[in-house]
Amino acid sequence: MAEKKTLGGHDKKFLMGLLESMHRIRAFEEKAGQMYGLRKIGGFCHLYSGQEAVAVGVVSALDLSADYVLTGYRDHGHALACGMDPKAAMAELYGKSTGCSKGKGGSMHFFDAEKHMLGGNGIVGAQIPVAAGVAFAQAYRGRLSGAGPTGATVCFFGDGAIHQGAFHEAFNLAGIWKLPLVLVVENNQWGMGTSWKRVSSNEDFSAMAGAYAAHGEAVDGMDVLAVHAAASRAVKLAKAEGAPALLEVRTYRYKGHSMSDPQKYRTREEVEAYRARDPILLLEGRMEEAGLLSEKEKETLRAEAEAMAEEAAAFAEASPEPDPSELFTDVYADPEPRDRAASEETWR
Amino acid sequence: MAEKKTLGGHDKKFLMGLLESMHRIRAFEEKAGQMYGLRKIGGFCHLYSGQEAVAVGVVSALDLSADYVLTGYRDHGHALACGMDPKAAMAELYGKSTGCSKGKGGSMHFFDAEKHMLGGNGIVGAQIPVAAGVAFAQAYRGRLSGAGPTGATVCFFGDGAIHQGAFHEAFNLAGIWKLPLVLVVENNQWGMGTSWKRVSSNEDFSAMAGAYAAHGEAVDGMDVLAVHAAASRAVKLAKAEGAPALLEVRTYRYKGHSMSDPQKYRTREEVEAYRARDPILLLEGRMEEAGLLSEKEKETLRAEAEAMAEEAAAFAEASPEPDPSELFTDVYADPEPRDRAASEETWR
Amino acid sequence: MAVITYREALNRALDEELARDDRVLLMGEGVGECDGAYKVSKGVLAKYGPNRVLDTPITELGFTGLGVGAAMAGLRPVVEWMTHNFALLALDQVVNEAAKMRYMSGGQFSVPVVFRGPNGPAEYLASQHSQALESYWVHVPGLKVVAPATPADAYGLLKSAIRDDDPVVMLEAEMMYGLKGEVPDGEFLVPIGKAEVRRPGTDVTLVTYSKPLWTVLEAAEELARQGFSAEVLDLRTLRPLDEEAIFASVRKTNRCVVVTESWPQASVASHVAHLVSRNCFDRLDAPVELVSGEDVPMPYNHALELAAQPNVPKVVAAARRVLYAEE
Amino acid sequence: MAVITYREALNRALDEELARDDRVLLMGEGVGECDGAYKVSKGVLAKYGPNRVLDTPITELGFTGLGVGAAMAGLRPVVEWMTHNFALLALDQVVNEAAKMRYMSGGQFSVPVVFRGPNGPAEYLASQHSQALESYWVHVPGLKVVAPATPADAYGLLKSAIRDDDPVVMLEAEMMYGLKGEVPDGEFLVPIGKAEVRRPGTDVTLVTYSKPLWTVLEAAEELARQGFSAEVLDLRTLRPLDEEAIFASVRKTNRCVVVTESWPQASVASHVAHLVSRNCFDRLDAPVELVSGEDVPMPYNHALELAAQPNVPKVVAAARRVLYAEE
Ligand SMILES: Cc1ncc(C[n+]2csc(CCOP(=O)(O)OP(=O)(O)O)c2C)c(N)n1
Ligand SMILES: Cc1ncc(C[n+]2csc(CCOP(=O)(O)OP(=O)(O)O)c2C)c(N)n1
Ligand SMILES: [Mg+2]
Ligand SMILES: [Mg+2]
Repeated sequence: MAEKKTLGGHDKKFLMGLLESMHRIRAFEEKAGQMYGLRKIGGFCHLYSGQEAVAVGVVSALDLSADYVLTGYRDHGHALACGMDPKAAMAELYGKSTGCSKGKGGSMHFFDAEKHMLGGNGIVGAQIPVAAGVAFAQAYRGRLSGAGPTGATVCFFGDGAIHQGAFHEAFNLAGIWKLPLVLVVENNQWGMGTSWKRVSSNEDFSAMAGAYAAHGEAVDGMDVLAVHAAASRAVKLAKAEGAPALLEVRTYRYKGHSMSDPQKYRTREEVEAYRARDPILLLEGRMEEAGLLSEKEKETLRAEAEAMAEEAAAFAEASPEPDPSELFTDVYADPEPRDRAASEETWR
Repeated sequence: MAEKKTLGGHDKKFLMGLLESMHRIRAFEEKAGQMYGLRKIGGFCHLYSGQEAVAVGVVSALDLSADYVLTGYRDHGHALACGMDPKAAMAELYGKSTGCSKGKGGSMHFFDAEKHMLGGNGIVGAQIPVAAGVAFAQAYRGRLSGAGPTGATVCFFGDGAIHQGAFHEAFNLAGIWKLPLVLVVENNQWGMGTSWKRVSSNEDFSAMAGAYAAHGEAVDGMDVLAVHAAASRAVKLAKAEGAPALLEVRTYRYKGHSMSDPQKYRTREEVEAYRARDPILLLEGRMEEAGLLSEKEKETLRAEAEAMAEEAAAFAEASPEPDPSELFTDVYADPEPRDRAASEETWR
Repeated sequence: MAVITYREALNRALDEELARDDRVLLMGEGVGECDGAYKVSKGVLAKYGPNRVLDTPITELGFTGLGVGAAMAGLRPVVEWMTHNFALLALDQVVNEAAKMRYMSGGQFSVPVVFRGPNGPAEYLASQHSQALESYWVHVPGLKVVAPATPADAYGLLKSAIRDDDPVVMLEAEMMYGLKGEVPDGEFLVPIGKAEVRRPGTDVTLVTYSKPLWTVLEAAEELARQGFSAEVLDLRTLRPLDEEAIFASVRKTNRCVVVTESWPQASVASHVAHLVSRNCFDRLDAPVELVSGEDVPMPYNHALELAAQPNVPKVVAAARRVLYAEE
Repeated sequence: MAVITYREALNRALDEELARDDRVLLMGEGVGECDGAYKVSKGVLAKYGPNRVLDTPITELGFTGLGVGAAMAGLRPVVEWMTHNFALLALDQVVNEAAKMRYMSGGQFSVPVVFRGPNGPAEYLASQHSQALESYWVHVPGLKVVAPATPADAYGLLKSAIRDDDPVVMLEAEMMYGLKGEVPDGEFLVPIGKAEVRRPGTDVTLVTYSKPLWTVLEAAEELARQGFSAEVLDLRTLRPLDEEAIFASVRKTNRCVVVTESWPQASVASHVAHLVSRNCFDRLDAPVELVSGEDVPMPYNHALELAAQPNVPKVVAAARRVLYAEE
């Protein structure tokens, strides 16, 4: 039997999976940006382009039959990495009834219960205590059964979120209760137009784990294999010891903060420097070098991703608007008449 | 000229000042507890007995013509250490109009603008951002004039408060803006009936300074001279470099959390062990050893403190209740009629 | 039928629900080893262990959010806030996460969590510890809000809240924990959304909820002595409001006073007053009066503190005003 | 008299106050290097430097509390919240520190701070970014609350707020920043606590504030076309309320509709409705109607989002109802 070619211990199938996932995110975001320009999509739309290796690297370390993912408003990449149907994702951006959140959530509130993608949160840092709660449920069930945590929960957030009290309170709770929580700070170096350095007393985020006597690690976020490796370590620790961990993943976003950002705060050179270390190109290059990727395969992946995005947009376009009655559904579990029904009655 | 006797580099006058201040706090709290038992005082009443060396040691490192102090609800000791008139303090506990807050604040809300004692806060941890703001004003004025911070601000809080987001957010702000803020966590080892260890991921609080690249130091809080020394270092740093610092002062409270606490969570032995290292006895012993305190002086200090407390209670007792109209004053700066005045008019 | 305290009634409900369903758990400051600041959770740690009864650090935002996440993942946490005053720190998690999760996920996620603790003034606690904050919760679609005034309702509403698939905020009161009342022996639920007539009457409707019920019942006694028959309606649930019960009573008495401990402006009480004015317009013989906490921070001094709250004379005077029986 | 935008009016007020008084400073997320998320602080960093114009981390509780402390120590901070939605994280500092400081210190400390930022729905922002939260501020004694609807008021009320010795919360709106209007050239203040009749009328009073003013003015036009003369009252300040102005108008028209973007329950709007019902009882020819944001979290889909908000047809319909001109 011929020895299988590998890269960093990973076989071709796994590597192709990472590449495909990153391509799909990139293509989806390109299409979303384009459709935003055509006014098919409105509001805030925070694209993930440039950060693909983070979501894909981390999620590749998970078993989503048991593990969970939560994130902030820059959530398209995480949702797709978790396996959300791109059609449902794009339809959500269009506000259509076929969207992953029925058109009620929009760009910032992607949810997929089946894929264990638990949102999609617009308040900077607010997802962190919620994620600790999901990890709590995993630890709780594990303690009830005596079998240890039922899985791990990963929480993504930005460099702007790490100073929020929510992060610190949740991290401490995860520490004392031994929750299988992996905190991933995607340090893309800007919180809107503010450089992370100007708002951080300490530029070493991974050191913040020390305040909670937890595992902390800094990772190159353009290198999907490095992210995968660090995430695997953290997830293993979480599941085995119920110990929280903090990964600082240094990354970069190519696009503006949201679609309306003129990006005056940074130079074209800064962006170009990171594009030169593009996570997709980086992995492609290393795979080619290792003889694991042909030119044809490369082109096919790219073309398939683009076709997927195209198809998603077509699906979104063709999908129906929500029924007007949807305004009043999903507020409460019981589809009872609304509170104000009585007072709405004619008073005469 | 005969060489002056000293202790740890301090002369007798300074040391007698520390001792006197600790005695006054102890005597005041004893009296307050007694009057609470007689139902002259109601509500929460958090006594400071046992922790005297913290307030006195820290405040002795300040220049209260320029520096400020803020604290939580266990504030009697800090207020007295800052020089608040014990009569006004006791009258406040009685809810009398002569109280430091006109009887409107009570035990948890001692304020003294003149003595630079800025409260007295009931929400655990909430004073920390406020204190950062006071330090901000000092830094701001210093930058306007170019002469450096106009002073330093000390913020006291408990071991229960350090996990609040408020602490973390304020510490980071103080770091990035170089605020002369000295954070003093009085680790008396219990937050109500919960041991600090059960709710802390990391038992080394001073290490939390590392998360903000700031100076952190652990101090023996029963040793007033050690507290003074550590506080002096931190205050100097704050004034010279506008750098925040965190002091973890290990101390102990002798009484229950508040007057209604049955203290089932700790043993008599634990309390006795700390009483054996009583901060007053400790300083007295060392001064006697150094020939700086006579038996007579010792007795006089104690007696004077008790007389002061007695006098404070008599003053409080004799003071008038607030006028009923006080219910509606001090809500706004302008003593205009209240908002609801118009709607209160007879409608017929 | 046992006569037990409000505290015991809550304790019994908690105990039974913890026993019934292992998805139910309790967390909060000192709820375990110390039985809770007001001893509501007495004995449950010993019975259910530290996995299901958890002492939290003093981080209201953090553990409230943790409760939301645990509920999304299928548990049914009861989160005790030592008091509602401290819940202001956690407001974002309740308003932006718990209340909106179902809606913004297009119905995919439920948040069956209960947030509970004492609300409103106790004694001598001054401004930061004496706030009646129900209006903040009632304002928000996606939340349910209950405010039981009797031990039986405390028991039955807590059980309903725990079993409800939506986030429920429960308002208790420090001064009510020792209040005694009859509680039926067998298990029962009090439905969320149903008000209760506590005293039937014909001349004026006094609408209230939570602790002030007892003041209002005394005022009704006094009014009876003065020759007026007051109907006392206890809302019990503040969201959803039992509007039909309110309007039915006022359509009978033609006069209404709403009594609350909270501040008046933008309050659930002034909202109820508005609803009555709007929906019983042709039936009202006098404007709806509000007796609220005074529009000031709570002072420490006890005489002032009492003056800041609704009391029997204030309620009687308001009732007499709407009865045109002043002087 | 120049015609400038709401944004420019705020910018001018900020600039003038920063120039006038070196105790005044501005802090918030991106207010310096990025001119603020909505460009309200354009150019002030360059003019006043980083000591007086500060970019904060995203820690609303922390920097809001810092503003309170700085004000206690004698400065006059203007704290920009990127939006009011995020201010929920800071609520404790506003309610428990800023609003109560004077009272609980027995009058020793003032907190002359201004908290400001956009409030209410913009477009396509969904539930967590589209809340009109004024009722939370109005509920609290010790705070003042202003909600200017025109560039001139934005200018004059911001200046008054900065000079006020009490904490003032100011509500702007993302959709109003580009709104143009006449602003007198010389310096002027708009007093806190005074409402303004925006359109005189005789048949019905439409009470509103902030952005919905423009919807209401359109509705008044439409009503005029239908033969009804509507008086439009812009509250401008929500606390203290200009009750006399409200009652004077309703005593003239005998009918009233209150219009708000916020949720209805426990809202400032239902409070105003209650006050009108109570104080104009004998003068009202119809019950007071409320047109509010629907009682649901805000959906993302644009059609649903618009349906959740007050609009001209809803206001006209409500006015016609109180005019008994339905059908
Ligand atoms: C509590 C809160 N404050 C402010 C905002 C507005 N806001 C949205 S994104 C953002 C920047 C966040 O930066 P970062 O955490 O680095 O994430 P990134 O956008 O870089 O992914 C801000 C300030 C918000 N949504 N929530
Ligand atoms: C935000 C908040 N949560 C809860 C409380 C109730 N509470 C008052 S004191 C206290 C314990 C605080 O312990 P610690 O910080 O150690 O201070 P100590 O009492 O030991 O001085 C608690 C939980 C409060 N006042 N504020
Ligand atoms: Mg970032
Ligand atoms: Mg303590």
